[in-house]
Amino acid sequence: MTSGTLIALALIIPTAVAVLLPLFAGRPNVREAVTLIGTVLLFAVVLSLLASVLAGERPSLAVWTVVPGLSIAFAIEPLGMLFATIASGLWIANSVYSIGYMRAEQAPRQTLFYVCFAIAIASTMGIALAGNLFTLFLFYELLTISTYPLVTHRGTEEARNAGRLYLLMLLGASTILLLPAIAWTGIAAGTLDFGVGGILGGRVSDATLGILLALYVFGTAKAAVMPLHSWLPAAMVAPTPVSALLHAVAVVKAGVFTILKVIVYVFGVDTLAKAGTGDWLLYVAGITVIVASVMALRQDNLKRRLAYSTISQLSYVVLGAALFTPLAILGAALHIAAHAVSKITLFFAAGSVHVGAHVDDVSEMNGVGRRMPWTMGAFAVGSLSMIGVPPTVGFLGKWFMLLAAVGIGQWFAVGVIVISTLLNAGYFLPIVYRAFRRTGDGRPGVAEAPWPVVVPLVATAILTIVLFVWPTIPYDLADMLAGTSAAPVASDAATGGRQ
Amino acid sequence: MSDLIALAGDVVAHYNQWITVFLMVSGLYIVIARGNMVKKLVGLSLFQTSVYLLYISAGKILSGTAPIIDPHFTVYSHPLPHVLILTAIVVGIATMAVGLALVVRINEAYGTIEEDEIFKRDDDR
Amino acid sequence: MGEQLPALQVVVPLIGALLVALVRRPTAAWLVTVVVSLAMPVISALLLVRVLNQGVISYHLGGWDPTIGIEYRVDIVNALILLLVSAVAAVIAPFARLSVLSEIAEGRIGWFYAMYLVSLAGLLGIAITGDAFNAFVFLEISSLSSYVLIAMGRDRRALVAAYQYLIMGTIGASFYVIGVGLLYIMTGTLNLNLIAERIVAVESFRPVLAALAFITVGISLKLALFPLHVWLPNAYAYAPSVVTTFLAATATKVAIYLFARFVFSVFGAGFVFADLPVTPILVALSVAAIFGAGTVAVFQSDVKRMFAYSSVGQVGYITLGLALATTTGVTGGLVHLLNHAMIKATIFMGLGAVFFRVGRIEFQDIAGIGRRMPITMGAVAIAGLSLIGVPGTAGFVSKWYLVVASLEVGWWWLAFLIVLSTMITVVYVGRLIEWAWFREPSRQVATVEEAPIEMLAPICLLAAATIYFGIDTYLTAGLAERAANALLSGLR
Amino acid sequence: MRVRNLFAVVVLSGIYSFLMASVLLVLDAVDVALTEASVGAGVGTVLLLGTLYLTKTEEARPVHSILLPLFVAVGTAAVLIWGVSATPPFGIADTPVQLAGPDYIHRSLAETGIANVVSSVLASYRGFDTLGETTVIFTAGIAVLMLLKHAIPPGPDRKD
Amino acid sequence: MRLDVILRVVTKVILPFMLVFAIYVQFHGDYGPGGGFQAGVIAGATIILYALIYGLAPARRLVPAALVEAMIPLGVLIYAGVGVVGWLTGGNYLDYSHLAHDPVHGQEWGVFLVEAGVFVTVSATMVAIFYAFAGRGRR
Repeated sequence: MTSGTLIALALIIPTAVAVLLPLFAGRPNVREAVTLIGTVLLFAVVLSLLASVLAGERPSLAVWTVVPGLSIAFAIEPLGMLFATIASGLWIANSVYSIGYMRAEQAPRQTLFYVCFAIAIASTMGIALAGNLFTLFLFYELLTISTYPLVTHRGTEEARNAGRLYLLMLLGASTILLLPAIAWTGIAAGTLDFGVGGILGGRVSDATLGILLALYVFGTAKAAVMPLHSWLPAAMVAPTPVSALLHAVAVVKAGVFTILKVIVYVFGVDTLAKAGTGDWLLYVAGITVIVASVMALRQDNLKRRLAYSTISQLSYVVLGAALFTPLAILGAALHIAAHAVSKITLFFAAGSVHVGAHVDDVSEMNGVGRRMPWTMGAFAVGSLSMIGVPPTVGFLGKWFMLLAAVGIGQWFAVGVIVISTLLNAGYFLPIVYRAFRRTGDGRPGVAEAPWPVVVPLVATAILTIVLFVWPTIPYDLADMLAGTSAAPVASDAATGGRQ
Repeated sequence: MSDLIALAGDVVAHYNQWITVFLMVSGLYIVIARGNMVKKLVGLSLFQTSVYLLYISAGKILSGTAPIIDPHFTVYSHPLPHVLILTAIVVGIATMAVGLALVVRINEAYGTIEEDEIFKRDDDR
Repeated sequence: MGEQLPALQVVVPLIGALLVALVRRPTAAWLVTVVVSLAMPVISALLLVRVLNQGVISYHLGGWDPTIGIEYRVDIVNALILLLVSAVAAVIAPFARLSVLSEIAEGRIGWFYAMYLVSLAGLLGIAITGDAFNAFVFLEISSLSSYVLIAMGRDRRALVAAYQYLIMGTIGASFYVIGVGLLYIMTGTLNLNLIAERIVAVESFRPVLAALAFITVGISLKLALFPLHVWLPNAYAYAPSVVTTFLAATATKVAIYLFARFVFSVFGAGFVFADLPVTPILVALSVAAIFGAGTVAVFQSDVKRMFAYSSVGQVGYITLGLALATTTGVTGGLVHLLNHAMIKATIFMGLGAVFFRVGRIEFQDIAGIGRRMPITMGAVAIAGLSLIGVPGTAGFVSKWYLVVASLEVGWWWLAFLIVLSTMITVVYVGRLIEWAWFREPSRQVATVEEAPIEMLAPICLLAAATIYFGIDTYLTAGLAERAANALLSGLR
Repeated sequence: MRVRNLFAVVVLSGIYSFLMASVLLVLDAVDVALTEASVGAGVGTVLLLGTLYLTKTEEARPVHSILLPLFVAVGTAAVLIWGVSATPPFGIADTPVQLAGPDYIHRSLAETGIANVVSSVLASYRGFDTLGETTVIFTAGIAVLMLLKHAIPPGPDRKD
Repeated sequence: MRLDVILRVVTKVILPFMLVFAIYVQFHGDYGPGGGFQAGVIAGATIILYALIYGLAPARRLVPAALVEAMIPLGVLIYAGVGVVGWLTGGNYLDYSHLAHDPVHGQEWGVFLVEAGVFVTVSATMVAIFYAFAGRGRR
């Protein structure tokens, strides 16, 4: 099977799932089976792509030219491959989890839920494998729209308001800022294809670079860089699986992924480093990290606390990107992977507590750990990873970023990383402490959630540790990325960006 | 100033179009200013007739005669404007007929043909 | 018969209307309408192919040469418009039967279809003719028929809407005739092409400028250019569903074509845009339309009325593109002309289907309709996304052209306004989607079922088109660009 | 002075049509004069009277402000005067308009054998316009029938 | 009452002359002012006058509404039909030149038929509109 076919399959499989599901709306078991088969097939396809990428290939697929200058094309490079692998892999865990959660909840309109979910995954694949800015934008918007029904899923007034905010902020930022940025790039650079070493180098003035960077960063509101973060906590009204996959993995990662990819393949790390007009990003990201962590401290609702933690963790990636050095880029890429597995574990655990103990607030979690050891054990692991304590994968990303910051003497970044680490500890460890050390007020019916809920979160927790011990795959991909970003001259890997 | 005078001179020279302008203004004024739907339509037809003279007088040759071939005459006024205006007249009366029919129906539905009252009654519902 | 195509394009629907008026049996009338409507796109497609192959087609009615007779003149621009109008008509015709049965009194149905076909013939006549006065005659044909079609709405406000449209439409037409008269006085011909040739040589430009003013204002009344749009919202809101769909998709578009034809081909793009401050004025009005009408749309309680106001705003995008008078800009305008026709046809047909089932079209009456009529509302939602300009839909293509066009001329603020305005669209489309899916079904909605297949098919076809033309843009953007160049080259 | 009785308005408009017809006659437009007399004074008056018979004959006090209409009307007039006053003077033979005039005059009899050039232009040279004109009449007829033929129960709320 | 009688008698006398005049205007259109439209108006006016004097019902008996409603499209159909014949005889639409052995006669025929079509539609429309208004009744 040619790599082009594989790329096509990576998009077709989830789409096909979305199309098939309504046919089995009446028979939940068949429906869920279709979903699971789809997830596994997709992961297989992505893995085979991964193999070829690790082997140094850069598969690409040109589909269609909409209008001259706007073409739908895919081209895999290390970062996208990393993102695709994470998303498709975690889709499996998440699907199992969703089945357990949604059934335990007896949630309404489950078919719509799974359909939108599948479309969202397809869009995520599109974003990850996009070969040019237009394709990326296309699937970026598609992701927003396909996840809107998931956010609004409960249909309550609160959910509707969250949906409005979600739609307006994400669509608004992307159309008002991102779209003009893309058009401007197209006019300035003459192409929208991602290119190794960037496509804007030498084409526009340094000032323009700064403005464009701003348009891109704030245009991708999915990255939740302040002040465009408020949609994320609001979106937590969605069912937990949605929060888990979409707001720990797919949607928010699509945001930081876009920023990272644009910095590396549109601007070019060296170009920005030389221009110096992009340094403000470092401070915006740093402030976001700190402020979001402080706000997380003050949240009692567990999911909201996780949401704010997500905001700060996302800005870690942006921070790493904003250092404009290969090593930091490597760290940022690793952190994307690290945060994905850790945060999905935490969300899974939160949902599990909701199902098993009917508890949503931190203040009520006393002693839950004793009744739900697996869940809270996994939660502990996730927390450590978020703080960045070995032996969890969270350590790696932070470590490389720290090295990079120290290496170029960026003491602000160093300070941010250190302080935020303390803050993370400040808002995660108390939860673990309450859960295990405090004695619960003996609330009846607190027991471990059903196995489809527990198994995935344990699995992801284990993965969090495994990736620390054996980080080869994400490290190699991140290293390739850093390598390409270090080599502005078009090397043989340069074909990765262009198709 | 001088070109204003020149303009004035031109205006005087085109006495044939004064009626056109006068009819158009008064017609347009009635259409917009009046609230009575029948009167609006009368004003509308007035406004339309102003167009007739604009065309016809443009085709007129002072020494000429009606464009009906006759060995006694050599100079004829231009027939084409006449044809166009024939069409225009028909269009005008057709519009008026439809408009009046609408007015009758509106009167049945609202019990009035004054625009302001009609809008008031729709807002009340 | 190939060289007779231009006449066929107009005469077939006309004769069809006469036959319908003679027969008057509802079913027979509908059948004739369907047959005629389906024949239209065939003819216009053949015309388009001929134009693409052998250039401009000139057809002399009655065999008289253009100096004394009437000429039909088809170039790529109006070939495109003809195809649009015919295609829309062809899609609506099958949809019409049930909708008309439910909304029009039994005894009037025959005449209703007659008027519908007359209106169609009128619009096609405007689009195809190369004669200024002939355009006026067919303008009146289409207008008169659309007045009565609108008046057939079930709400009594339809009558008032029709009356207001009649007043403003007639004023507009008269302005147009005055303008044409001035041109005739200065050039001695009514043939658009000859006017364009002779206009460069007239001794005094004052009458020509006055003519430009009168014609522009006259046509602007017809195409509902802000602030001359006041007749449109009520007319669209209270007209029968079929009529709303037809007019929203075709009438304003043909008026815009006529406007473009005069400004670019007759007066000459160079003269109008280089020597006169037309661009700033038109851009200002367009932006005002986009934001003003869009904002008003957000606060409507009647869904049809909301999208009627949206139409006023969308016309703004088209005129905006034309006003830029660059290849990209005019292309964007024309592309949006085509796309918006498809989008609004889908939306209004979908609302027509909802009205057919529910009998009302206010927001609170159709709450939760998306769960009862998923396919219909799904199609409407797709069209809505296209209206917003989501990438992958037709709407995005036009937005892209407009943004790029304004960046090309260095008006980044205009590009910003364009993208900013999409948020208004997001708000009112999102409002419909929210009411349709994320509210508990209302009493009227709880019992309805999905629209019948003969209504669904056309709706879904058009919805699919809005997606298809977001991916394959040869028919829209490709041809529109050639048309734009044809227009900008001034003389055809 | 403002006429409130609409009957008077109708009568006046009828008289006005006759005046217009005579002016047209002076301008050599005999056909147009005949038509304007029959249509304006005849048909139009009958229609208006019919409408008044079916509706009201008194006009209410207008509450509209006169500023906007005045502004619009005067503005339009200004543009028209400004434009028209630069057109060729009245009644001379060598104007652009007269370019095609002789064509019609000379060709009519030879090509169509019709002495009344207006008729030949109307029915043949620009016969398609006249087809459109007839269609307009057809449309108007059907439109009025659609609106008025079938009696509907009266009362404001007969709809919806 | 006597006045009424006089009116009836006078009308009876006038009506034929009006119709004759209509016919005259119709056919004299080629040589003097007049034509299908004007003739149609006069003919229509004749019927309307009859209806005004003798009442609506007798007029409807004399000229049934159904007939009038059929005549409205019929006239245009005649007109458009002549154009179609122009096609069939190998010319463009509305090209009368081939309707007879030589173009001039063809034109004369064409104009004659076309004017007839106009006459039919115009007269019928006038009567139809009058019927519609008169039959409405005051509310």
